[in-house]
Amino acid sequence: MGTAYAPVLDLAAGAVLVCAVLTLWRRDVRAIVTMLALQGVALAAVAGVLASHQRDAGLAVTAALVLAVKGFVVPGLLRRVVRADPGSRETAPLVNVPASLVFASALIVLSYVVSAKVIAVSPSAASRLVPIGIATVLVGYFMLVTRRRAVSQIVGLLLVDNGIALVTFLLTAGVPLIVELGAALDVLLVVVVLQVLVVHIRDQIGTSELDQLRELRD
Amino acid sequence: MLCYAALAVPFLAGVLAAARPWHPRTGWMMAVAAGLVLALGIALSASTAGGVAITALHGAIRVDALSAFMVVVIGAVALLAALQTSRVMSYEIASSVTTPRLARQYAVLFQVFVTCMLAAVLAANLGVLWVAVEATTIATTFLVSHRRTDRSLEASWKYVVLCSVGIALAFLGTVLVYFAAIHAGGHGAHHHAATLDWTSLMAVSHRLDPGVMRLAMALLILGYGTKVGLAPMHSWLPDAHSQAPAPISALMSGVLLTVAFYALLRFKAVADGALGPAFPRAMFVVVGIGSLLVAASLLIAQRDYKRMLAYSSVEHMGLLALGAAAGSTLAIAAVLLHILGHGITKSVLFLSSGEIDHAEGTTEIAKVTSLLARRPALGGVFGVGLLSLLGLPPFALFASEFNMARAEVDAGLWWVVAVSLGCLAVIFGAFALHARQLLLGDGVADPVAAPRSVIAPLVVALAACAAIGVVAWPLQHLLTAAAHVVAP
Amino acid sequence: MSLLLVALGLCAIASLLGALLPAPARVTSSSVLVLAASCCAAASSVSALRGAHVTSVHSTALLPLTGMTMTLDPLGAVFVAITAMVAAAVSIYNLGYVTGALGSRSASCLLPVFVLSLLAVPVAASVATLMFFWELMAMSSMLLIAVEHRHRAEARDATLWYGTMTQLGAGSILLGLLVLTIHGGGQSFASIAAHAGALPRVARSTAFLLVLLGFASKAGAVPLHAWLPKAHPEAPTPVSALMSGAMVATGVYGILRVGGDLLGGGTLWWWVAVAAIGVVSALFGALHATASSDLKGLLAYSTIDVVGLVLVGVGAAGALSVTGRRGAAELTMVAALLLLVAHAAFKGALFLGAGAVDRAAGTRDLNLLGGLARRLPVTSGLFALATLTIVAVPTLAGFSGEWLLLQGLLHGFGGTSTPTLITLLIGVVALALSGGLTAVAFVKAFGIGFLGQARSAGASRAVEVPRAMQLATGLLCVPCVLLGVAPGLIVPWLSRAANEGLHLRARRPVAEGTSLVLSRFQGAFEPLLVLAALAAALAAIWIVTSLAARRGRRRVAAWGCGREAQTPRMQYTATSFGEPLQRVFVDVLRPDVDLEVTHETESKYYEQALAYENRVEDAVERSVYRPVIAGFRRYGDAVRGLQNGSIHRYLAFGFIALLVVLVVLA
Amino acid sequence: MIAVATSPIAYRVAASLLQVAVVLVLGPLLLGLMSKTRARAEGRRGAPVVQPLRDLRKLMGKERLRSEHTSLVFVVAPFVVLATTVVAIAIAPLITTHPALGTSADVLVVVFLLLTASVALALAGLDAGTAFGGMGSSRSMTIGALAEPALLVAVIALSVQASTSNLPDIVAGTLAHPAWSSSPTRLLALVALMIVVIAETGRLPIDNPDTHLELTMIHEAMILEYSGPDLALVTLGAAARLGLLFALVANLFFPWGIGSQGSYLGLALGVAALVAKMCLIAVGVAVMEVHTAKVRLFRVPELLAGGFVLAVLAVVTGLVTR
Repeated sequence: MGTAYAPVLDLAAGAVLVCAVLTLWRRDVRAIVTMLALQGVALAAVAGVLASHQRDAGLAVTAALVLAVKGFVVPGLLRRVVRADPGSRETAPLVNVPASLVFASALIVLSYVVSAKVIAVSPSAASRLVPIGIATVLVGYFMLVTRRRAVSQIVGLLLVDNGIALVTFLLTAGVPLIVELGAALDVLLVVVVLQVLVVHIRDQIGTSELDQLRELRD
Repeated sequence: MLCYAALAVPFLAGVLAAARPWHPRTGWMMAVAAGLVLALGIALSASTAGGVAITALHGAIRVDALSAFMVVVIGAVALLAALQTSRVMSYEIASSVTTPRLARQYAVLFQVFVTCMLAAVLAANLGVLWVAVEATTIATTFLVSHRRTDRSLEASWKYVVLCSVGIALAFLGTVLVYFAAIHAGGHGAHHHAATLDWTSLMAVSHRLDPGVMRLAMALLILGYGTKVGLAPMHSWLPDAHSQAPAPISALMSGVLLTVAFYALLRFKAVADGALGPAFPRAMFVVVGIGSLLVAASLLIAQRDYKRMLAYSSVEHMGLLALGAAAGSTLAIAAVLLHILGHGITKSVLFLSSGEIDHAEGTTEIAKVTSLLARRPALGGVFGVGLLSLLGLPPFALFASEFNMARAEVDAGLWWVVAVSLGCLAVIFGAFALHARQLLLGDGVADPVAAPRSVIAPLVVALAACAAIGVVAWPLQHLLTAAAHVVAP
Repeated sequence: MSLLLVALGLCAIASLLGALLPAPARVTSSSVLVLAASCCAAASSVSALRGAHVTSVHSTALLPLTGMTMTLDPLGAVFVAITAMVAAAVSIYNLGYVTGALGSRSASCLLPVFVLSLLAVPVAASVATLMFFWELMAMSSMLLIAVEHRHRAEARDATLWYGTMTQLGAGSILLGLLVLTIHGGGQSFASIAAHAGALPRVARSTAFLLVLLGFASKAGAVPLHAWLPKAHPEAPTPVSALMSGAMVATGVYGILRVGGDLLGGGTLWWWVAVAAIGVVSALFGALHATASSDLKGLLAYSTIDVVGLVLVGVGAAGALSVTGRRGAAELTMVAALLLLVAHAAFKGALFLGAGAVDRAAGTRDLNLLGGLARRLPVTSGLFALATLTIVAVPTLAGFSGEWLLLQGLLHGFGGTSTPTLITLLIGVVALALSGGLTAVAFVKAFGIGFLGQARSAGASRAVEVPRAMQLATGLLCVPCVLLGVAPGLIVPWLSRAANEGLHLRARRPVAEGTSLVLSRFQGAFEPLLVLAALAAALAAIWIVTSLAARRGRRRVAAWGCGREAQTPRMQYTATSFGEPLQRVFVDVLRPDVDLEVTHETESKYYEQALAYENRVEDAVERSVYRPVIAGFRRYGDAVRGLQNGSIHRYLAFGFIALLVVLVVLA
Repeated sequence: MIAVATSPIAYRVAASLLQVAVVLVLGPLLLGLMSKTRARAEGRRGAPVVQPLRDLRKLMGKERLRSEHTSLVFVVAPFVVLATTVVAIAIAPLITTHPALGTSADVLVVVFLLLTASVALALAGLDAGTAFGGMGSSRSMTIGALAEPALLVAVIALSVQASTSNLPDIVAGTLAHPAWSSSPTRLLALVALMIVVIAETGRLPIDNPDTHLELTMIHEAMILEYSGPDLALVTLGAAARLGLLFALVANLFFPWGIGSQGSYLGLALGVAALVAKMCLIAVGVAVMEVHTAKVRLFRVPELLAGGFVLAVLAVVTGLVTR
């Protein structure tokens, strides 16, 4: 698939970013989680394409791992949270949706500018796509800053993580396996921890609106 | 052998704690484990002070003077924290703040936490270092929310989210370093596990691509800086420190922050090789001054004595950053001395403030007064701790702060020294103001004696802090040896 | 030098004993050890002053990353001697004084530490060593001020003020000294002195200004004095004596060491600035002393006054030596040092006496004292002697100092540059004015406090204090007399210190035998002769009168314009005594006076009661410090909003930081 | 500068003793002379000139009454007042430029000896524990606090001109350079010094020596409790102080006729000259007093401040014209 390599890679990487932007667009938390799952699959696809192109077994394993964790396990966990919290919509984000989308595009531009230096080191079909990863990170961070729901914050966190993973694949075809495993495990655990916390908070304080958490202040 | 032990001891202690339901004995067992870690750390320092590095586990573990020193710090603070654990758990169970089940969970997580920090400082691979630091976040989440109160849950949520996103940036930075290293290594895009190892990174550091390294260093400082508690990523710190049980606050403020700073020191050495000192120095100066300003500003009208201590941690991390900015061997040695002194002092303060909280039932400064008259021992320890924290002789922080200032002036950063001295003066005033409210004044009731088992370790710790502040032997040798690892 | 190290060791042991031993033993043992230490220190300083070659010790085992360096030279020796003198007296005093708070474990542990640091500061020979002991001194004195915190809110405030201001000062000193090390090979004074010449003028001036700020505030110079009138009165008496006698002197020492020694004289305007500060302090202190009605507060302000005069001398000496008039410079420098030593003696004695009064009568408020002269004969006698000394009665120590200072200023006038002339001129003026005001203040202190009738029950029931306290006060009165009657014995040592301190190399003797004889200028003062003449005159007058008087003496009621009883309330109080001067200087003192009259119910022309209050607040504190503090408090409240608990805001901080970094790097 | 020729010690001691005697006798007589002059100027006959001496003799015969609150200070003060004044007289070159203490003490010592006297008296005033004593002490110290500086600066001005503070040298210098006497420094210093002298000796317009109206008394209120020999000593001290200050003014500014060779004939000449000069000054002051009323206590500082400024100006001109 030598000829198809580049376009497929572009397609998959593009999909990652599109999912990220869509999460900003949609308000229904369920839909957001779905977007996250799709993004996980796309990410796995990128890894797979690179693996097949570079004949890299380790990367293939990573791809499978990513598909498992980010495509199914994590979204599954999140769905459980959502199910436990009926009618949870991102009612009023701190920055409304159109503004968010405009801002997101600005972030994407910024990420292109930033990653120029990185691409310059080794221009290749893969590294050209680094801006997409950076953009995903920034969009995720933006989501963290602007979304009120606990779940959508978790999603934002995961967007950041996926973005970084994408950069990793594109630049260095994955970090050493031990680190990769550790990172994946950490992500998983963080999600678990956060999920448990959400449950606790809901039992204790009776809300998943993060604005209610304003007890601790100077 | 020693380094295996250093990792195994706390881990096994954790397994033991998990195996059996909570009992005060568990606390003492944890203390013994921490004591062993301290002893191992001292042994490691002694054997690495010559400049040699011990490697183990096929090079996955690498102990040089710097790591060994950090092991000492972790051991010392963990010992102090563990010594209070059984008492804290006992009265929390007694007052049904917590349950034996949660106490057991606490003990296990405590050990996991310590193990992760040890892993972070012993790891040869900077990627693994990242994994370990991120793991500490996970381990401490439920320690912060141990009390299951609204406030503690809120604190732990903020803690996890802020730190995870921050540390994620650090991972991105690490990846970029890795990328630069691969392309500096000469062997194309073929990566192998050892590329992120400290030794191999240092070997190629001068060939790393400046553009990438600049971006990477910025991300690393932002990322690990979040964990260190440097402004403007410090916001989680006062919440988490004020809500966690006292021993955990001690561990977090005393070592967790500085373990993350240890990571920054390592990466700074790499970046210095690639970029020269100018860029990292600029970054460190910015965050350092920022932290000092934030701490000074928010301490003036502080109303909660635990948050007061937390902000002082922000201040001291800022001082560390400025010391790192100077970057000379003297500076780094002073930074390490500061790490040790701050670890001991701050844990003493958090532990005694926990006692005060337990005794007075509030953490509001306005509601606590004339402790020296009413609880002489406790108030005395807290007061002396404050003196040490404010960098007054004969305590270690005086020596470290003085030498950091010296090094900064040598590095041409005298205006930085001017600004930081100004902030320190304001902070002194703020602390004096709050200390007057907390400590001074006339006691209404007759003095209440705190249990000797609580006070004695804290007094010993403060004495040790004073001793290392006055006597150079043998610490100075270790400090310079450790400083040489990351400073030319 | 070795003796001095022994002294430091003894102090350390004393503080350990003070911390460990039980209640009665700890005070005795630590006091005795401190006494021994101060004897050792005195011996070593005397040997250094008599020309033993300068010795220096360096230890790498102490102070991590820097090591500790100490050098005992004549300049330092003067200040070691001052501390030793006061500390000896204080430790004797303690044996009698210690009651309640000062006997506490912490206090008896800290007092030796305070003495130790006071002894060590003048011999510290590296930045690290100096700062270490300087901060140790600051900390120990701060905690000692707080000793009475349980019962006195003023003590708590004083601790806060003193701690913060002294910390600011220390910071500025540290910065200044570090600026000096920029080109210097290292942080030892030797290398700084060696490389100081290479520094650019700006750096040297900046360094000196920074250091001056710090040391001047420790010396209590206006406008950096705000802590002093709060701290000195609130501290327990032995601590007040040490602070006022010895600690304030370390500020002067610092200015001399850095400006005169390390920077080798520097430039003219430095010293003009020093003299200017001195003039302001002298007048401000003297004026407030006349207005104060708290005995210890009066002494504190008079400390500001005397230190101001010393700074005038130092500044004039510096200016003269810069403009090459070494002879006059030496004269003024010696005068300043002599005044400082004398001040340590008489101010120490006065504080110890005030403490005795406080203990005997239970109050320090002059308006409640009186009639102590006959109830506490010894204390009153000693206090009177110290009072006459500070008023500069000839043949007492204070006069020797002021006489030399005036001679120095007078003989400095010969053909120097205009700034110097102006400096000398305002010096003379300040000396003259503060002299007159000091006389008023201390006539008030002794006349109202000790003479007349007792104004309160406490004063009327006062009984003489323990022997140890009288002995200590008397010990400090010895130098007051000795330096006045035979200044010639001490002055050669001081002039050696002056020559070393300012690198004058003038070496023109100022003394012959016991008297002051200016070898280079026309002028001499032979106290012994004058004293003899006074004695002869007194004797003659006494003989004549007792021969001429033809009838005996009788005690009668004081004449009250035909009114029978003279109640104590009819006497002039301290406030009323100072009131005329207060009117004269109303624009400076700005007293807030309120008089409230309650009229008879029948007619408003008949008063039932009069309530008169007259408070004099420190003008500088009111117009400078309070607004600044208020500003900080407002700022602190304002920025609290930064951490409003919203996680989104916290995340935004990080996000903005990230974006900024990316934009900057892009 | 002119170094004073050393002369036999016997001569110098004799000279000093003679000075003391002259001033002690002349002081009271001057008081008498002044009140006589005033009386005549006001068209009264007035008391004889020797009246003050008679009063002293009478007082010596009276009983010593002391209020029950007084302490040692009250007893010692009169002796201190007179003794310090006497020593000051012995230091100053009044009839010769070679007084016994002339080379071993200078004008500063004289100034501070006078200060000592006033301090002693003020303390004595407070010792009785009465309202009037306190009032007198407070007022006299307030005035002294402003007069002493002016005095000090004025004599410094003279010292600057002679570049020594040694009195005989200043006087000898004036003899050697008659131009000094007419220099602006001297004139300014003279006026300043006269104001101070008026204040220090408690004459009009600052204090009225003849009043015993409580509210206006200053010096008299201070010594209200004294009686008999003590009062005599205090009064004599005040008179001697007046004599000394007049004599100093006379010799510092018009030193003509003072014995400078060290011959006993010179002494006699000096005495004569001194008496003449002092009487002139006394009459002058008295005449001036006739034409002035006492100023309010709180206007006095303005007067003294004026004197102080003049003294400072004297120093400045001295520096400029030197």
